[in-house]
Amino acid sequence: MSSSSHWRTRRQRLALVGEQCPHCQAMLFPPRDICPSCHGPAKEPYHYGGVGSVYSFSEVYTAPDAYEHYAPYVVALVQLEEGPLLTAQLTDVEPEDVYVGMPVEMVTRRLRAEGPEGLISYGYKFRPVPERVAAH
Amino acid sequence: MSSSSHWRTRRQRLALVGEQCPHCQAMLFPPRDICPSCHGPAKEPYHYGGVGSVYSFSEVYTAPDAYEHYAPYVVALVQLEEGPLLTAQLTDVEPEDVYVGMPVEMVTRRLRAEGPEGLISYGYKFRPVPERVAAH
Amino acid sequence: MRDVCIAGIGQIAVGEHWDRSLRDMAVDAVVSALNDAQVERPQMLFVGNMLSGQLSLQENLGALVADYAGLRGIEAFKIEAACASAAAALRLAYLAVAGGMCDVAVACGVEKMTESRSDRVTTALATAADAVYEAEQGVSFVALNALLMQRYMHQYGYRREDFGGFAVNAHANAAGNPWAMFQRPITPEQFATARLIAAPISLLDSAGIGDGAAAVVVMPADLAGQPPRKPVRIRASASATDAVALHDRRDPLVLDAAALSAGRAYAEAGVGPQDVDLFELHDAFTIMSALSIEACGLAPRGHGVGLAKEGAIALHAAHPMSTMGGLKARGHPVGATGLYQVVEACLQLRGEAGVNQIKGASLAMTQNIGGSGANVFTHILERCW
Amino acid sequence: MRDVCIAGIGQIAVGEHWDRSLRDMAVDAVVSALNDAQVERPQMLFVGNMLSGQLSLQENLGALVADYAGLRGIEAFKIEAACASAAAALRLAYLAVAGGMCDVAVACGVEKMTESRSDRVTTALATAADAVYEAEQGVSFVALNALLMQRYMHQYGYRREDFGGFAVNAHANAAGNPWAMFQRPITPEQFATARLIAAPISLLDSAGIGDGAAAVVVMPADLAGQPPRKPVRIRASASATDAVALHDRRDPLVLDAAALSAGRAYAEAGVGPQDVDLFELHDAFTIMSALSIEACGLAPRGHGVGLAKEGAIALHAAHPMSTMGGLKARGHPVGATGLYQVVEACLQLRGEAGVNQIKGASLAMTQNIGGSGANVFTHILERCW
Ligand SMILES: [Zn+2]
Ligand SMILES: [Zn+2]
Repeated sequence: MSSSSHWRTRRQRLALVGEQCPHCQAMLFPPRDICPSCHGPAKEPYHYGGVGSVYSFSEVYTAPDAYEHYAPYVVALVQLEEGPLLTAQLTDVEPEDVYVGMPVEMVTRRLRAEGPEGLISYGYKFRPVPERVAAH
Repeated sequence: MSSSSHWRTRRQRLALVGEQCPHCQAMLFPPRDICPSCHGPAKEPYHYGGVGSVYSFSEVYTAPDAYEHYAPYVVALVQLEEGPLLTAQLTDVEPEDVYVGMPVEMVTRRLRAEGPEGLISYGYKFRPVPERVAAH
Repeated sequence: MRDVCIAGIGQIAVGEHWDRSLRDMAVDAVVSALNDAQVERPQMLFVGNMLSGQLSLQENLGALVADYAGLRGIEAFKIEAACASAAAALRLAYLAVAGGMCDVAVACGVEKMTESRSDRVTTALATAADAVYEAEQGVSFVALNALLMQRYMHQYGYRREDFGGFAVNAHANAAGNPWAMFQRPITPEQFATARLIAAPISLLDSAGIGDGAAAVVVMPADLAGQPPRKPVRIRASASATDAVALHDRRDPLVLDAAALSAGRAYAEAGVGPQDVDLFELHDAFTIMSALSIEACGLAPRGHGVGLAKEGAIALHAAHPMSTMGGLKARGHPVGATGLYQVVEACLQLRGEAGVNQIKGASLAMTQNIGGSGANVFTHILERCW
Repeated sequence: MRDVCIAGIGQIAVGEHWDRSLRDMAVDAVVSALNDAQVERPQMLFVGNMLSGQLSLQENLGALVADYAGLRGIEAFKIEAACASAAAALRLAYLAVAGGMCDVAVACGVEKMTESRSDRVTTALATAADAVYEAEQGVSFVALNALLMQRYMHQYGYRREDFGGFAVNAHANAAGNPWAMFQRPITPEQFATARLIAAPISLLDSAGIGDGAAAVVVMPADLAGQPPRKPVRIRASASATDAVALHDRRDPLVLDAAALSAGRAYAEAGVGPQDVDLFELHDAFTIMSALSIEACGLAPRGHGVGLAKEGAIALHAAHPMSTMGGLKARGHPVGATGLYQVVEACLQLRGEAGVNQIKGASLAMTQNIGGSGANVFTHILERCW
């Protein structure tokens, strides 16, 4: 990922800023210019709370370039409590403790270090909601 | 270039083995399965002598990945005395001494060192024919 | 709009072709399809390919393959739609011929995957997904399918072993296909204990990647001739798209694009799912088979896995699938796969499927899926002599 | 075969769009073309692109652009033919509509080049050449063109400065194009002393690379409507291939594929080179301009350079070329370039070219070249109201 791509996506990656469609109220994350529901322009920012639950998950043993260093790791589809699904890694959790429906919250973490450009990528990951972990 | 690609092309790259079409006698380098002149199968190997002349040339200042180390260098279209043109670097010559029509001969040289795979690529380059250089 | 036939087919065995380059393999398939059709020179060539730019540093494949196949001068295009690149090439060859814009078109799919390091291949395959919101999170292409499978198991109450029927069937059929990469059967026990690559997906849920090339010659029915040529009629050609990212789908467990493209194909051919004698489906992963079966109306939601469990997809059962081994066991050279499916369906319709021949097969369906459901191509083919 | 029109056009300024992603740029162009045509939803989308797999790790662009443009579900394809990818996309949109296979197709070209390191871009551009027998020798794409230019100068007795007319004309015209990357004139002196990048090619022989996207809506003439819409008729659409490697050509200084595709286009339109009011040629390098002019019959062999020297290509001269700045000065986002050419020709034919307007322009030709002459697309467009 280039530095300009990092810059372009900084709000969504670091602060989970998506959109709510001003026309049909569809909740959108990641943000996009055109609402897929009503096809109207969707440029109203919406700051998601960062709390959700695991919709699905997988433990990755064979990783792409620049992620091998981190393997194995857990990736998930997370359903935000406001509705949208997103794709993210889970962190601070043992793979065998993950289950569909597990409450999670967003944290900012290093995604990978890029070799040639030396550019470190930060973004959202999700971890178990601490209270639940404590109660577990 | 992968190691199997190196292996596949070793004869043409290291010994300038091309083909003469058995049907229409077209002289082919690089080798190919189907003769572009008569569309017959062209699998008759022909060992080119490695002598030719410069058809055109350019000095490259901005090089692709893995060649930057060698820049600037001179690339050329070389016309083999048997007829075919090929693309190759010139070596053992000052760029300002190169001219269209300059007699050259094939030598085997390192083309580049591949970073991640550590695979060194050898192949043909061309240098001025020594007698001519002496007479120059 | 003219009736269109596949007048000739060509393929090379899927495998590790370290002695044949990308262009050599494509030429082999194109030339054998032209020979089979007894045609010298097509007017158009559509080359389906996904990875050659990234893995072989070679683009401009349309012109390159045309030239090396002895066809310098003809029109040529490279078409990319991730793992559906080859069926996309066929769809465009079909459009050109059906619309009367040309009389002989060749669709070819080619992929060279075995000469690159596996992490590079993993990265390259992930370009089928959303680069910014999926791949950047470290999600491999296998992992995307694992997310689907995990959710499917949770939502409908299946275990990993329940998916074994797809792989066991594919391997059983590949044993009879001399062009297949894995010509040996596997057992349900082997499936159950296979090594996980992205849980719950194991090596035996996944199609093996390989080098390969397949091609067909597309002509109007009135020029395609009669036996000894055995033209196969394209009764329907259809495609549809969906969001690239799983998280952007209406429902990740429903392949809307597969349903749309199959629906368009059924309507165009005037047939239904039950009329099809064999179905070459996109079994890149066992979960894709289940979702594809449901999207095509062969089973209700959540019941796609059932067809494999019950043995209904075997060669001589109600719904034969992956009849020559499928992506799973014939092998999956991604940008070529869609035309392997079509070539295999043609072999069945021409009565040339050898020990795997389905008696009396007259209507076949193929479905090629790009990404995890983003771009889906469905073709319905018919024996027509 | 139906008469076909371009019913709408869209483009974004060529430049360094660090605030817009690949998909954003494509969507901008597609949406503005659809708005211009007053069409809501096309049936098919053809996305021309060369480099996104290598530079942005993003394939599956057909589905991705369709989805982000609000068109989820429609048919979508990514088309690649090196620097001619965008005209190839138009050619296929034309085939689909002319053949009656669909009523509204969009062709879009998009390229994101400015956010990658220059050595990666150089490597990626070299994938337009023969990977094994050209790129592997360390020959960059610029160097291939330098080999042509050196030989041309030798064979016909020209000096570097003789090529300056192409660049000076392009920059003069770009000054009047608000979408151009370099909106400033250059002098012959600046051309003569510009820094060499692969001798004899200098920075001012070469088109500047940039980010960009352009799109057109293609419809049958009878549906494309009348003013206030200003449909532009596609009088001819043609393409042809040649060997990818320069050393494999019949004669490196003759662009056989350009001659073939222009010849086919002239025949289809029933016109000759002298009938064309403006020519958007593929001036990626000044030598390509000269060879393209010769291949299209606008000058005899060895005399293509003469047209520029004599000023015959200026806006109000006999053969206006690069009327909005050309690849050279409007900028060259490689996989998008072919549709910038078409959009600019449409602006001229619609009378919307502003200060660059050619009075009474009614017939325009565009030629988009993939590789150093391997795959060439020629379109002839006509004002039709
Ligand atoms: Zn909305
Ligand atoms: Zn011959």
